[in-house]
Amino acid sequence: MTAAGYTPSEMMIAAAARELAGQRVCFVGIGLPNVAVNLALRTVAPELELIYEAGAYGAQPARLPLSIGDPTIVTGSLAVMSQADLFGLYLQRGLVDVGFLGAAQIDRFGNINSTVIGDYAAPKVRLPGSGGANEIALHSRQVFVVMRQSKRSFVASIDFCTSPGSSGSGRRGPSVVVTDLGVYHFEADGEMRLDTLHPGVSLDDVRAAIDWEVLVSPTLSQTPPPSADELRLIREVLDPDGRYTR
Amino acid sequence: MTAAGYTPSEMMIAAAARELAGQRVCFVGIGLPNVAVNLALRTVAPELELIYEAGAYGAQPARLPLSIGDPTIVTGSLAVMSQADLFGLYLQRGLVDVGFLGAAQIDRFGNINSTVIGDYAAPKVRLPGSGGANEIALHSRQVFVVMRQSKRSFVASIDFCTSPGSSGSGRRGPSVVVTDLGVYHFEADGEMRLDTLHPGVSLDDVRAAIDWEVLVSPTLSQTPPPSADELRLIREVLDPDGRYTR
Amino acid sequence: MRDAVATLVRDGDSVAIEGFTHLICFAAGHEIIRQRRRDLTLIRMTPDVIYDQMIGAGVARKLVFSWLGNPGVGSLHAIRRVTEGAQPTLELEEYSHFGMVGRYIAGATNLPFYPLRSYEGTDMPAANPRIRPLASPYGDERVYVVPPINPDVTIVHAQRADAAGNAQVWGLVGAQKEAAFAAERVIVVVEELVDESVIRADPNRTVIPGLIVDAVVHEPYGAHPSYAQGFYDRDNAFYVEWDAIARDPQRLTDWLETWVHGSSGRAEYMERLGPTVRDRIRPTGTAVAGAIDYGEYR
Amino acid sequence: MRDAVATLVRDGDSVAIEGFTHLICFAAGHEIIRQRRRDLTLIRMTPDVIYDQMIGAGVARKLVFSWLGNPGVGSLHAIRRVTEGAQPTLELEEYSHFGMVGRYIAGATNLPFYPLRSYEGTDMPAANPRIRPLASPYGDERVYVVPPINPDVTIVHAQRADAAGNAQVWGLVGAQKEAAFAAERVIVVVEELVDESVIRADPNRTVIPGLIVDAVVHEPYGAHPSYAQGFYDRDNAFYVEWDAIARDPQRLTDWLETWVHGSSGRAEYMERLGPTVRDRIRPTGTAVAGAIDYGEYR
Repeated sequence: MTAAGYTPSEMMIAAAARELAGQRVCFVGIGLPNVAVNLALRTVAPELELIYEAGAYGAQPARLPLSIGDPTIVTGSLAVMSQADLFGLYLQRGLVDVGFLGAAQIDRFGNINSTVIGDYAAPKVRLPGSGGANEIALHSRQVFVVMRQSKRSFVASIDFCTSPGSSGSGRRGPSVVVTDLGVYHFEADGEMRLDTLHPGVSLDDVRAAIDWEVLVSPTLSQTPPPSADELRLIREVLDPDGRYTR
Repeated sequence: MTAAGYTPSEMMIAAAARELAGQRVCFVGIGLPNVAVNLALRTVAPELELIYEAGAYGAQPARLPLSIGDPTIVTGSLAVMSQADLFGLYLQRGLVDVGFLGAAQIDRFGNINSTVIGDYAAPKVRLPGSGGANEIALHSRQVFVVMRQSKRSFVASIDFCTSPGSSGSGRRGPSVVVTDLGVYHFEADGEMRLDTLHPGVSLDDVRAAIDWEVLVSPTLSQTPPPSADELRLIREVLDPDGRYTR
Repeated sequence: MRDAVATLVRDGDSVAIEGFTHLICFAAGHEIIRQRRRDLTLIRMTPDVIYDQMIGAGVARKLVFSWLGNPGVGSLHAIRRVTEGAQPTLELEEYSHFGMVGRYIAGATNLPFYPLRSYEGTDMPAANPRIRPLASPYGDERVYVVPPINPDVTIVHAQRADAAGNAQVWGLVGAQKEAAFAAERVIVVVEELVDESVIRADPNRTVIPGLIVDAVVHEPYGAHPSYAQGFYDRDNAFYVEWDAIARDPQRLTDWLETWVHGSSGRAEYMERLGPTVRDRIRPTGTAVAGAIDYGEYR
Repeated sequence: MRDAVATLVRDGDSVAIEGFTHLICFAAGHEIIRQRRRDLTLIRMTPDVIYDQMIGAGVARKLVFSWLGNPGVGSLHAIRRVTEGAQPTLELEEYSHFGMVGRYIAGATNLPFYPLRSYEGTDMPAANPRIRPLASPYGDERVYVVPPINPDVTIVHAQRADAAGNAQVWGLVGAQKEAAFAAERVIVVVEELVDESVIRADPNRTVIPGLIVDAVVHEPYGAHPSYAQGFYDRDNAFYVEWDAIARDPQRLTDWLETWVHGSSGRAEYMERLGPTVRDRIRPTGTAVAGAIDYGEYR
């Protein structure tokens, strides 16, 4: 908890949840995105339909799921599907409006690395790899990225492209990046643009945590802090143990 | 019923059932093949495993199924599968040892027509078409053909090739053809060869019902007539109403 | 049903009423006839009696299919009349069963083609130029491919669904899932409209998620004369009777007048069929699946 | 389990223990370690802790996978040790999730390739030359394709099966069906060995037919520390604990000595874990699926 009365993670979750206003079908994994999506369901997007990447639709978890395949997302869900159906019939078919991604590295065009740090054949760090991230990036109508930012993660050039951004290819790439410092969207030409700074964060803080000359919105403003209602839902309902948000 | 004490259909069924000795997995539709396969199960091939083309494995029908999708093949079966799985995982995967086909026309190399009589674009008779016959012919280890024969069905040149025979292509084609007149197998070069004549049938009868110069086995013999046990099973257990066998 | 068809099925649409021998939604087909839709492209693996009726009624200009017969009985005579002879008036586009399944899969998963090991050595690709050969980029194998099909409307019958269209099916499942996901619009017709809690109690049985469903219609006996596993049997006598009706264009027209145009909908149709038919298609008993436990995880 | 692994898993084999977070057969993985198999190619979408244990034990020379992490916890440290730095000793072959699924589907349906709309615009095809572009024969679209995978052995865990291996699963079904049909040999491990009549009472639940199964092993709790829907919960505490064990090669070796080599099998392993663990993974209650009726048709 900071002096502000909430953590950077709580700010990230509240900001990510607000971006879901007006969206319908969301593809969601466990962790921060799961909390953000469930917050949106209870605030700005009550009609949101959730597809868990482990293969369940319409889940009503009785507890906060601990891992992607927690049995609580199955019991009481509307449908369970195989991985073949999940990726083929739902994701590749284009039924998903919003997919969430994390990233070890991201560049100014939203290209994402979650595979290796260093050389692919002899890596410095072997990361988990794509999983479904490649397909989530290519097939969701919009991709939301939620990650902490630093000069090591917001880099001029990523070591490996796991999920494509928008650069020069006509592809969409991510549409929103929410970090612990601010919220970014993308220009028509695909470049990431800082739109709001979280309360207490300066532009210099951002520049110190980004490895390229950041494009700043001419109407740069402050992210509204988490409301009392948002904080209550996060703390009392969605993550009472503070697993993802402390 | 003929003077012989059994019908030509009963002879066909008994002869087809005997050919199943030693086989394991059989892909079966409704009608004559269903009766033949169930006769084999009770006589020469007790270990036979049945896959019904409507999508059921290990069926134990409580009555003789009336159509390919009779609900009695589902209740009490071991597994139900989609058409995608049936054709992909079972048939194309190569799990099926024997598939049965009927035919409107067959040629001396086992090429089969079940699509049209006459020109495809303006047919004299529009037949049902392939259904699964194309895949059954291509993917079963052995194909059994059961059909009545005449100069109009055993033809020198078929009007349309729905299911491939063995001619000149290295493909297998059918391995057995059982008709109301006799039993045929195939030479190494793929030509159909008459091996046995049913009791009471002469070689002239066959020649009058076949539109090419038939190849006759040098050891041509008589098909053993249906045994008392075979007839009892057909008449009392498998087709008590005589739907397929009278 | 009237509203669903009025809103979601338009003249000129491509329409798939799927269900492999099981759960064929005759009620929807009749409503399409009743509302006198025209120029439809009808899609089905096995056109069955329902498409013989619809084509006999003149709703279609084209048929996409893989097996054209009256199962266990013989021919579909109304369709034969418009496809035989020198001047067929119904356009046909023909595949094998797996070819049709592959088209649905490609449509349902947004693939530009689906590969199959069918067709080699036959006349089917020559008869349908949409069936094309494709070399594997691994080694020297060649397969055939079929293009995606995306019906404007897919109509499926299910044993039960909730109000949002989350539909559960048991017994033969055919290609309904693939046909529904491939479609632009989906109508689900059910024997029982159930509370969402019934669906949630057994999510592995859900074949079609409400997510893709545009209308849910509660229409008991909507699959007669085909069947609904556990609810009623196939009315084989009607399939046999249809053979004689469809052979005679006048009898066919009279049948449509009486049983389709002359009937307000499925309830009246079943009322007129009366207790004799309902008795003959009643299952002889029950065969209840054993309970399983999903477990509560709090 | 001892006999099944002794007979069906050989040095140098490719082995897939599938199960997406659910029903991961740790018991089979441990038996493979116990019998000191070598030079295996291990195949799994999510290698998970079981493959970290197996690779830490030295059974494998290669890993085919799509997501290499300890779900909800972090890294798989034993695998990282042999894949990072200048001289990795474990060969990796890497796909996305759908790429792995596509490989299983191609293997399971005997296709020479499976098409996907994945990979465009990324470095994944450059890193794995088995991922290849392919032009659609319809129009100018391009997709990527992956080759079939046919494991020598696939091992799946299920809630129940009969003696012939007809296996029923509920809850998440992952890619077990495809992985099993793709394999040359299949081992099914179950929580409950049931009479054939239990399977026949609900044929729509059967995911794997006995037809393709070579051995059935009755091994309650065989999926711990993963879970079996309705039987026990995921043992998350162990997944967290494994992070610390696997970081330290000596601790990992000690763990394997104690819990794998020092244990005769799953029964002894569960006995040693004791009531504390069994209590913590017990579901908090039941959630029984409603009955359905298949109908009797005589």
